[in-house]
Amino acid sequence: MPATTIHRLIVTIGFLSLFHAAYSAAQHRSYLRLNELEFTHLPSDIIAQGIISLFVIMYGVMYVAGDFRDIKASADLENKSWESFRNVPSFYTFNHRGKAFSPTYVSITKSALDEAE
Amino acid sequence: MTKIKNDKNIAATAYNEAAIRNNLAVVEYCRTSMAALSGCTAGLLGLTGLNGAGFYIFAITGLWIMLLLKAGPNWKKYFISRRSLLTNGFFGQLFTYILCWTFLYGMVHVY
Amino acid sequence: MTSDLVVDSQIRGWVFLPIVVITFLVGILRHYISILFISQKKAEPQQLQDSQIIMRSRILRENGKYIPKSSFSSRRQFFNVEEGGYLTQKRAPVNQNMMTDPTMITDMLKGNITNVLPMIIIGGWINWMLSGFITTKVPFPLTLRFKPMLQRGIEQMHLDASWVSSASWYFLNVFGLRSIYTLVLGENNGADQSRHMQEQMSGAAVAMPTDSKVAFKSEWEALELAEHQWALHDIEQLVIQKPM
Amino acid sequence: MYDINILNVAEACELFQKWRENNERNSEDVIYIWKAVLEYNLTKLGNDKYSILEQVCIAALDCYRIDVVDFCIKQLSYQFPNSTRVKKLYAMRLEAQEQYDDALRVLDLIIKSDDTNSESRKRKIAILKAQRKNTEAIKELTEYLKVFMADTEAWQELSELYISEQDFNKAAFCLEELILHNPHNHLLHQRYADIRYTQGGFDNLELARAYYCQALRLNSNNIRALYGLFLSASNISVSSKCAAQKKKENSKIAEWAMTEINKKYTSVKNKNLNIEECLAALQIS
Repeated sequence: MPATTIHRLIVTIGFLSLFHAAYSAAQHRSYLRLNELEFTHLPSDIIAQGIISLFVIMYGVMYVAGDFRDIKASADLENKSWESFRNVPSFYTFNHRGKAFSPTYVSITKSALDEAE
Repeated sequence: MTKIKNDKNIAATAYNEAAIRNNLAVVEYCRTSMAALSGCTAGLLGLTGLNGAGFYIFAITGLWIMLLLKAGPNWKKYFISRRSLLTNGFFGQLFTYILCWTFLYGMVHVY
Repeated sequence: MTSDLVVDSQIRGWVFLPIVVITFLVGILRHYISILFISQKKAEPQQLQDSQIIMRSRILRENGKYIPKSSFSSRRQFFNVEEGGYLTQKRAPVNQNMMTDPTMITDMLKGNITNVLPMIIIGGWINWMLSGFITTKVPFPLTLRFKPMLQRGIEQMHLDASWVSSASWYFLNVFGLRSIYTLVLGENNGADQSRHMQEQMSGAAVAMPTDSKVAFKSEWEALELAEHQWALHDIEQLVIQKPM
Repeated sequence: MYDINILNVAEACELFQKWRENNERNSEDVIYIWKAVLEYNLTKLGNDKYSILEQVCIAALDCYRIDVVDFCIKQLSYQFPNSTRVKKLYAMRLEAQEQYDDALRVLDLIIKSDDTNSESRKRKIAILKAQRKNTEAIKELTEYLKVFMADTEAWQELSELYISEQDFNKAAFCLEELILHNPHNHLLHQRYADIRYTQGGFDNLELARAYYCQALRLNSNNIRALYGLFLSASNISVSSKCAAQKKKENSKIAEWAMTEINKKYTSVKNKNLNIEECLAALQIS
């Protein structure tokens, strides 16, 4: 499954949620400090939010990171034909008969014929 | 008979280098992200000492499970070994984890 | 816990966070600057040929089992024959002295400009502007041995070892953000100096840094010793027996 | 697979990338998609823009659409004014218009400025090929391969040139080189076996049989290798040099290959085809 905008959206939402949890935790700490209370542990909702958003982000990141490829050596050769494998771009030549089909191609002999007429 | 066996081994180890590298890069990316993010979370939760180390192990194991879930039942298609997926780079990302942990801990709990 | 020491929260906004942001942004900046400065290294054809000879000979050793024996030995002959074989040819000694080659010097200079200079400037600037603060505390206990590492710039005997000074925080960031750069910028980025050096050393088509004579000699030996075992010996039986 | 008539920009980019990676020629389709989808969405292409432009440019050369070629070269040279790669494209444009001397002049300039520019050296060889000077092309290519020994593309091209000159021994040598570089590619093994089979003779047929088998082991769907296996094995079994024991083995192999071929054909449900007849038609005698 390729990475989609949905996965990016998931990552973004996760980050926002994580940031919110961090902000809440900081607020909680300053609240405790102002009231001169001893810190024992965070409220459970913040803990839950932190851990859940961690895994939400990781879920998104795993898809953003990319797909796995088959490591069997023959996997991506299985469906290849000799014709496309034999095709070497560095050695393309262009003076084949196909170019007569081009709308911009004017054959020399044809124009010579036209002139002769 | 030994020769045939030998041949079979050769066939079994015929892997596509580029694909292996691609998979490792994906896993590495996930692992680095996981280290950074779990470090942030650990700092956020205000874990200290051994709790933090335990959280790192928890996070890496969680990532391993998630990777296996993503690979699906035929993980053999993508990875040579399931265990090396868990153990490789276990300590490599520890520093990233500690940095993020310290950072978020400082941001949230120290001040 | 933290109750023994209360840190002014102004430090968070003006020292702690800026250090992280500055080191991160400088790393990103360095990445783009090094892209600007990157110079296409021109390899001499001779060096290129040498490296490709080595590569081909190595491949012959590794995958020689897939070609018939006669082909293998003719190739080995071609590489290793006494007179005029590729691996035995006489070669004028290469005097690749670092200092005589002007392009080397400019390359080194460029490397220094992008790598060392920002380190010095930013490090010095941070030392000057932001030193002397206690910034944070590592969330785990540490022994006294770590004190000089983590508390550079504050000489306090009685302070617990897990407190971190601003200068040390900067250095922690310089080294620790490396993997974050790989996340943000992708592999092989210019922000990471150590990786940058590695990249120069390896690379397939890049000219070999060392004297090719030595490499040829060892490759020659390895190829002499290589034994040919045809992998396709009983292949027919294998294929037929295998249920398709 | 996509229907090339209804693509959006992202899909077209993806398809182009796939074709680039697999070296698929598909020049006409490239031009078609370019005209239909991409030409007016240049800004949306992002990072792929320039590689797509290069791809389209080469495809346009292939289809002799000089208008498209000029557009691409203009875009590219605007972005990379001194790039040798763009200059090479310009040389290819001259080449497509059959102005070979001018093209060679441009390529020589590139090589002069950069000794190790393998791409333009290959273009020079391609020009020789286009001029139907195969023997010169072979000579140049061997010179090239003395320096760039690890260039598999060049080895492949050399083998094709040798085949067109019917110098099968040398073509087989090139194929061996390719197999060394890429030992798990069934197509190479099959090709090598093809060449050996074409050469004929008892030893070569045995080699061909072994390599057809290897190709089959790497990819059991290689039908050409199955046919090849059948032909080589049955030829060996009727050969006079063959010992009785071997004859039996080989006819067993041939039989096996034929049943496999039969199985393959029945699975695609082409009932009317008589495999034995087809195989008899393929037989060399």
